[in-house]
Amino acid sequence: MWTFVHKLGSPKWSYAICGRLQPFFWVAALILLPIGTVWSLAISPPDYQMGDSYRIIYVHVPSAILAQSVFVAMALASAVFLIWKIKVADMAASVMAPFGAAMTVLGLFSGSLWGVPTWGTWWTWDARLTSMLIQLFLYIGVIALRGAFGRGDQGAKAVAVLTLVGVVNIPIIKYSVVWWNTLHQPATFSLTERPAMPASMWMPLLVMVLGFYGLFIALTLYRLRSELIRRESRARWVQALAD
Amino acid sequence: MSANSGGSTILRGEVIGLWGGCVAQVRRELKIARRRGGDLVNPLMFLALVVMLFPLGISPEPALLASVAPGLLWVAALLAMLLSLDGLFRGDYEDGSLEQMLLSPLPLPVLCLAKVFVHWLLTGLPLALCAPLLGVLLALPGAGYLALLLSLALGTATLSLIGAIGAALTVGLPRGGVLLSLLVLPLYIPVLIFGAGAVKAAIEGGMAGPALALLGALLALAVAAAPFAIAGGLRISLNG
Amino acid sequence: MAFDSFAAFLTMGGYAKYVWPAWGLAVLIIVGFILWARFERRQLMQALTRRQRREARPS
Amino acid sequence: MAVKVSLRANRLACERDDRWLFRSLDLRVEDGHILRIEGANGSGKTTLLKLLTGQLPPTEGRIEWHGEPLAASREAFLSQLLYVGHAPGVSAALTAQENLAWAAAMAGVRAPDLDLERALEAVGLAGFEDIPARQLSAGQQRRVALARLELIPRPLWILDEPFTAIDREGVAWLEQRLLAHGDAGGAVVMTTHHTFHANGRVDSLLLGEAA
Repeated sequence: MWTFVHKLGSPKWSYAICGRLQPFFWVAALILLPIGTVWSLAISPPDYQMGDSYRIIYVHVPSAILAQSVFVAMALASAVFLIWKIKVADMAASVMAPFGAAMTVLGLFSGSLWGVPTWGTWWTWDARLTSMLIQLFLYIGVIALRGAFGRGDQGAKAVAVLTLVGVVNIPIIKYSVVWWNTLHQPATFSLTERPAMPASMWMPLLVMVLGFYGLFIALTLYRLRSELIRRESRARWVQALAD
Repeated sequence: MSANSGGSTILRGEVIGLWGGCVAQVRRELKIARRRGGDLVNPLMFLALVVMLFPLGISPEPALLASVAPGLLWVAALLAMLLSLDGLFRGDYEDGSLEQMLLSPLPLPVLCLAKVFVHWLLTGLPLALCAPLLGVLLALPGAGYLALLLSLALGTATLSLIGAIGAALTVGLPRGGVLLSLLVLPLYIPVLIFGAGAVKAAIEGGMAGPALALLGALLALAVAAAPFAIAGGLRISLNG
Repeated sequence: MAFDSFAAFLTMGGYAKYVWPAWGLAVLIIVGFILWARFERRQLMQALTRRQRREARPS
Repeated sequence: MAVKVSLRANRLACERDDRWLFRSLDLRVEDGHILRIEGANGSGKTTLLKLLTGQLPPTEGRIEWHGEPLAASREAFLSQLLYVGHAPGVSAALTAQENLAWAAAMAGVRAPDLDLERALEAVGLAGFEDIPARQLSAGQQRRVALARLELIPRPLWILDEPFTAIDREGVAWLEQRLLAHGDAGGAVVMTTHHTFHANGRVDSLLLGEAA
């Protein structure tokens, strides 16, 4: 077990493993995302209440889910890095952050667009949008802290601690925002907390969510390999790649 | 210099233990704060100035001010706390005292807790005591004063603890101040929500109890977990 | 099929100006990230080969 | 008499920011040893001290304190260690005596006022007890830090550049003090470019030959 963990931690091995896993996730993403797109935009029936505007949820929900999952994945990688001192875990966390931030922006943007026909306003302090906005600032904080330290072991550890502090706080923030929301505007009509969807609506949603996950993993593996090349550029196996 | 060539030291090495170490730490922080003076007054001045700006910027109408007063006082107090954080570890980092703390046989998280306690005592508690006075300027309804005092006293302690994590992580950075706000403010949101919520609930004739209890729960969690994160942050900032 | 014609598909039941920008940004982000990742890799490999050539030739 | 100091490093290697500072370094510090670590700037002297004080885990190899891994015997180790770093650890707002009292408390030992005064007297700061450190010169601040050597009983001293900023008289005193500590059965590890008069008494370790 021990040797396995460290073998996984070795850059050369990680590079090879990422290379081997990568195609599966690219294929999954590139099949699922087009199918999901066509299905959700053109095939699934319009909502009886919201008409075709509800088709935004096929972007909003996957990005919202990813926005949270990516942070949790970053926190897991940070914990692995701090506990076992495996540098590849830190590289993975660093590579995930921009994608997570982009997903949060997409979630905010699509939620805001959906708000116009539904609430008649671009922005509403609904619990989900508010906590997503806070989530965006958590991502920005993590990215900014890494930028301030530059590349190096010290910055990596600092970012890992911040990520873990952040992930502990996310449920508390969520709970407090929901508490605040019910205090100020009871029973808003939320984009996702809706009565059960028919299968014709949630099936494409599932496909989209899986497609986003596939894309996230594929991109992470791809960029992790780039990061490995960058940090190990003096190693012999990297030199051999360039030939 | 006299030559103590025997190679022996003056003390026999009577151990003072953890409590003695904490007392020494608290006394040191109090002395430093007293000599510097400004640290105690500046957050209060900031709070008073910010509170003064709002009637000028919004409207002096009492009804309007009263409705925004709880949130306003809380936001201003939170920013005052944030401003005071930047220097929390900076002096000790620069003069090498932090290094001595790290190499003490006493547990670092406890020493950090003692330091943060003094920060709260000299920043959070005075803010909580002065906020009711400023509440008068904002026409805060009478039912809100006690809740304001209690929520600030409880909440600022949590703010000190969370903020110290950010201060510990950024103490080695040349311009850590702005970054510190970016890291810490999102984490402050629950405290703000429950703190302002408690005052609002008290004013609207409801119970401030639940919100205060939640603030207490946050504080308990922060006291239990934050010292370890602060200690970890300091170790990273000093040793890489 | 939820729509009778391609034109109906484009108007999205009157919600075109909300649905399409949301999807547009999604596509932009996905394509953008893929292109960025590839660009980043190409830059890295170029820097690597350039350095190898530099160090291979003793100056 | 029981052995007081036994610090061993086996095949120590340290990598910082993807660069090897040193590899397979062996080191032994025991009672009576005075070890001087030399090396060019950036050769990893301070980092080696951080490894030896348990502040940083080594990338490879192990450090043992009385046969136990350093990480496992942290508290026992730190209660035998006196460390004076590059920065003196003297707060400008506190007086010389207050600084020393706090340092003793951080070391976990009780220090009555009379003993603090005696320690300050020993480093030539008699009469400066109540002067805030900000009014002391850099050399005097340094002496306040070095007064810890007089005050706090610890067998192992680890000192980062102890000879900086002190005058010739102070250097002579410190040299005597270090040798006396070694003769009394203590051990000293320090980074310095200073050459001792009694050079045969001091072991040297040169870092950064490989680089």
